[in-house]
Amino acid sequence: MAVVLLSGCQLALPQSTLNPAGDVAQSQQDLFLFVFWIAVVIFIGVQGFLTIAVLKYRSRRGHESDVPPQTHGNTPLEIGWTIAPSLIVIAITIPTVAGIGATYDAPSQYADDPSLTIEVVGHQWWWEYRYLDENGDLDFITANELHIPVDTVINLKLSSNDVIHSFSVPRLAGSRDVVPGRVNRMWLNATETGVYAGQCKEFCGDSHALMRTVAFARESADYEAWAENERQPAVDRTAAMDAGWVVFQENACRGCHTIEGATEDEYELAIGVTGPNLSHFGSRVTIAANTLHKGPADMNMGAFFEDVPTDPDFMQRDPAAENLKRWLNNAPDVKPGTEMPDLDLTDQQLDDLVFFLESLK
Amino acid sequence: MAHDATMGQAEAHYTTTGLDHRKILMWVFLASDCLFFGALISTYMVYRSNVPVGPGPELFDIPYTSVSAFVLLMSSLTMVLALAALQRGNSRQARLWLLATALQGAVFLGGQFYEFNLFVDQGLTLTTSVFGTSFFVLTGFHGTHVAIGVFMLLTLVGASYMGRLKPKHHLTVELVGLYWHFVDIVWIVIFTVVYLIPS
Amino acid sequence: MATAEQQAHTEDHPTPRTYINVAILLTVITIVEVAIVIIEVPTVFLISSLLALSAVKFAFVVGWFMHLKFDAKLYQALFLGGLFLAIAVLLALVALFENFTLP
Amino acid sequence: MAMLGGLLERPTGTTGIWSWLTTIDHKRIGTLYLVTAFFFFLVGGIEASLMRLQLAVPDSTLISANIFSQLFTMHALTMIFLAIMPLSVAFFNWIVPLQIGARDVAFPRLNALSYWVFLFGAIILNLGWFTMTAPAAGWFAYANLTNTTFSPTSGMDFYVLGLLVLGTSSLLGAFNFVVTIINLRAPGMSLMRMPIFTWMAFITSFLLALAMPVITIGLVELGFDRFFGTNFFVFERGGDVLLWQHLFWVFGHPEVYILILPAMGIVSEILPTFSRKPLFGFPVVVFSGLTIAFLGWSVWAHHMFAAGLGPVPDAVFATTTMAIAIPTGVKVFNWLATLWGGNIQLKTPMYFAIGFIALFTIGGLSGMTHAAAPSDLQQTDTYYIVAHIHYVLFGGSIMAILGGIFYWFPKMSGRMMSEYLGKWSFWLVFIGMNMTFGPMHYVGLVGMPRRNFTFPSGMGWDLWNLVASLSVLFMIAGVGLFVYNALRSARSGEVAGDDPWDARTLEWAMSSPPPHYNFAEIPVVHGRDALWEQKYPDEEHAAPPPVPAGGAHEADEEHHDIHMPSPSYFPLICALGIFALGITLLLYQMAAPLGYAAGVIGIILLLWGSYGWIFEPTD
Repeated sequence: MAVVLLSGCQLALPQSTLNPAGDVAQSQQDLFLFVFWIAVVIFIGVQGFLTIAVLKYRSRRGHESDVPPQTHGNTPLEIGWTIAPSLIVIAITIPTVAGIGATYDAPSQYADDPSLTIEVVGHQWWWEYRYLDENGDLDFITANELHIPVDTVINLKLSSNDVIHSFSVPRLAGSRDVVPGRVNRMWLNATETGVYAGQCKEFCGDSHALMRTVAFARESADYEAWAENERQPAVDRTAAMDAGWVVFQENACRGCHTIEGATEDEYELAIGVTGPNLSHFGSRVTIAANTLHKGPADMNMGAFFEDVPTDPDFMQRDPAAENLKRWLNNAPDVKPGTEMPDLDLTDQQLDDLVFFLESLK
Repeated sequence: MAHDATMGQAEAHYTTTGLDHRKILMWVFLASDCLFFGALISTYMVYRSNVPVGPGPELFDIPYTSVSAFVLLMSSLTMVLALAALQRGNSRQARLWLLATALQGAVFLGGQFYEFNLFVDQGLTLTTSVFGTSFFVLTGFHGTHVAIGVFMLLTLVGASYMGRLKPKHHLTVELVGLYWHFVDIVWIVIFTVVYLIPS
Repeated sequence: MATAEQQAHTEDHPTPRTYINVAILLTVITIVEVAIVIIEVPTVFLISSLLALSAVKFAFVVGWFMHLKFDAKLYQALFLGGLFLAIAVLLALVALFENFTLP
Repeated sequence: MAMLGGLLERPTGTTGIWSWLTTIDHKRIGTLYLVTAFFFFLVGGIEASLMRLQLAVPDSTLISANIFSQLFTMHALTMIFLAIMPLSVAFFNWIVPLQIGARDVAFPRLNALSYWVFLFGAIILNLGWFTMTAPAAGWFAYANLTNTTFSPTSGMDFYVLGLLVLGTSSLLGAFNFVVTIINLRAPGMSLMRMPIFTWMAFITSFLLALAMPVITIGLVELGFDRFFGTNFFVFERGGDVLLWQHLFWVFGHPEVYILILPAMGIVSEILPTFSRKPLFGFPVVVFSGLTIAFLGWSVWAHHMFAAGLGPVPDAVFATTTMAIAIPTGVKVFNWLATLWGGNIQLKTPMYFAIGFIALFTIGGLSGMTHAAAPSDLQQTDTYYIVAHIHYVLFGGSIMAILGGIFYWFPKMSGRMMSEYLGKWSFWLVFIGMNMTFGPMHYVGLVGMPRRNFTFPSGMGWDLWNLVASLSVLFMIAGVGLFVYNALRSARSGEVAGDDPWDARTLEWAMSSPPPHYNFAEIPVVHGRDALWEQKYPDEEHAAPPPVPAGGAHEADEEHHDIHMPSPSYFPLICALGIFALGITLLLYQMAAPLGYAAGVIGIILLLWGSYGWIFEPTD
């Protein structure tokens, strides 16, 4: 019974800044806690002194109009309580300044670690991830789900397609703004495998709250397998997928989304770049920048984040695809202001489209 | 006619510093105006070399602008002479110097209008590039200051013709003068930063 | 009010002769400024001398035409405070933007 | 021109609506500010309550995303520009001339103009609610979300024009108070004998005079981009969206001190009065205020640590930000030392002042944690920051303002507010405030970003959001009780007398409410706590002033003929002109002829108002 209660109370904190799973987040937490404990000591001191002063010197009955000694000040005291906070401030400033450089680039002790560079492009309201190879050339493109190998320095180059966003996955690293017209940079690494939630932190329009992301930190071999699949074109179209492909074409999905051709000429019509690249949509576990997940519709986001890491394939889905259908049928209802239109599909069309999209592994 | 008290300091109220309220107000306003122009000039400085499309600073005709800058500079001289004349008690001479100042201000504005037209003809408009945007807004904001100054000067000239600008009103002329000189020194900065210093 | 104000005006107050001398000086400086731009002296020298010359012009107009040099110290404090703050903000902004370089 | 001025007879009435529309008495203008700003404080509170209603439970669909964006944008704008700033200005108006022994401010008509322009600016800013297109890009309005592509409704136009008009009002008020405090102090009141609240008003006015221009230019540039298609913040044509952030925060950080310094001034008046002891370390407190104001100009980019300015700017701004903790800490220590050894009267204003110290300290300490730039990257734009600013602005500014209203209410109305109700409202507000904003520290640290219209369930945020939302009820009850107390006491409260708190400064030397000319005889000041030293001459500085300070009431009969300037129509006419000009571009966008009409009417009113003003006799 107690165990059940305890585990029930065990909160999932997939986006906590105080639960680091990477070196950047760890150093940020260390600095925070250093300042925090100093603040706690000052807090106790000030509030304690305040309480004692009020209790000790509060007016007694019958003595309301007594005039206490009219003390105007005390120079040694003033000097003392100017110097004391100055020393504290210096103590905090030193680690602060020392740590700033490491929020932009990996410090030299990571020089021997493997590294990977990913361009992060902010869109209203989703994330595009463009993986670069060793030569700095584009390797492959994916969206909203960031996959990284553990113990690897991940250099992120941040740019925006429209307004200012801010990229953050708190358990890995604090945020950096994504500024149109500029290329910002940050780095992070994951020291343990896992699934971490993140979201845009700079207000970027109506659906700012729904511009989320997920980071999957995996062992190098697992990551490589995933990356190799991403490099491949989308799966060949099979006869079973044809009905969904027709729905996809007829509803102009192809104008905004890319599906990279499996064989020559196939999917050539789907080359839009306004929306996320869908070449491997079937292997993703979230929908619309993690506005919804592919788990059962009644599963809340916290539970989803707890379940996903325990499933080796991340493939525990809702066979009825309720969430995906909700999104496909009327996207603006799920995500206010999105450019994805209200498609208003029939049930049959929805089934076909879901089958088609989920086949794109 | 009876009630023209505020045109000058008719009655001497007690003040802490012995200075007139209105003159302190004017200097506080000018300090504040420094920040207005500071922010605008900062914008221009940040953007001056951003000319992704359209013409850039090569349009500037230094000799031409030097002449109009010189006119504005000299208007400061006539302004201070107007004040000196009024303080000496010579209202008529003061009026002439005020008129001369207003005219020079008008010449400057005319020159700016002509220059703007020329630039627009050559393809630099408010919207061409951020260079055009920050140039026109900065110089236009200054031009607006000049226009308000000319307006105030003409009001003084008018009041003088109506016999309502007397030597005891010298503080009013001094205040308008402070504003006018400020507009002049801002142009000294703009002339140097925008026109003379190459980007 | 009357006393302090009038003292400022009567004591070392410049005369119209002084104003004309200042104006001549301003004219000469302006001519020099334009001249060094037209004859294209080296850039570093050009920029530093232009800034210095315009600062001199600025100082003369403020100091003499606006009487700030001869007036109550309060006015100097008020105006120079605003002026220096504006200059500081300008320099800081320019420095922040000029030095922004990311690969 | 004299004819234009003569079109309106100079108003003379002292009662009725016209007397309020034309008043130039600093006390009546103070009342107008107080009532208007408190109304907007309630409006801002309603906006906040609606947001808490939406965020009480996860995945709520009560309020749409767009309306929610309007709510948080307008909540901040309302609380900052229409509540806290004008509430401070209300105290400047009411108290500063009384504290320095002046008959009025230096420019009474300009003072009236400030109020009317403020009112019209507030109206422009709120026009969007009539079409549900209020500004919706945050009060900071980061470019380029604010351009016509991403904000196609008129919302941002209301923002630009409303803030420009409000800025005009703030500038005029600031100029007025700078001159008033420099030039209208009673004989003998040197700067170091000036009451601390007046000192903070002085510093705040300088900050306003110097900071408002920067945001004004930013707004002009944004307005040009929106109305005339310029490129200031259009990155495709060479603009830089970060320039807006810099201009905004160069203003925005001094603005934070504009919001808190008057509150510190109020608390620094209440603490000595109710400790029956002078403010400890007066010169140090003044100097700390000056240092805070000065350093406040060098810290703006700490709002932009995540913007990627580079390691060197980040380090510089982190260091200067840390430095501000020193004078702030010194102030807190001096307040504590003021209490120490006093004879502490636990009246309601004192509750609010002590509450201020406790809560502001929390806000200051959490501020220190995000001055540490690297860890701020985690906290920025989370609820941790929401908690921080509410501890500073609600726990700080609002607590001090509520205490200040309670403290000076007897002076303003002649009647006491109920102590019993006052203590109830303090505890309700205090508990509600801590239960609402306290949990936000935790919610932010476990990763909940701010400005989200909804949040998913199960992220560890559900419980404390519900607690925060429910606790708003305490604050509503507390503020409601406060309003009831004020309204009831104004009619039937206990008659206060001149000096109900046995206070220290000159405003308590005259009758309550004061006569329209304030002081029958301008007092001569011989020390810092002018009234106290007159009442208790044997304590220290035993030099009773030869001229009785104030003492207006017993001289009422002889002095009721003291001549004060008559009311004037022209401030209102000028303000109407500014209002018409303010909405010109809005109307132009609806229909060009309407725009032209408004422009012409505005210019005519402004010219009429200003020429009439110039040629109107001052007395």
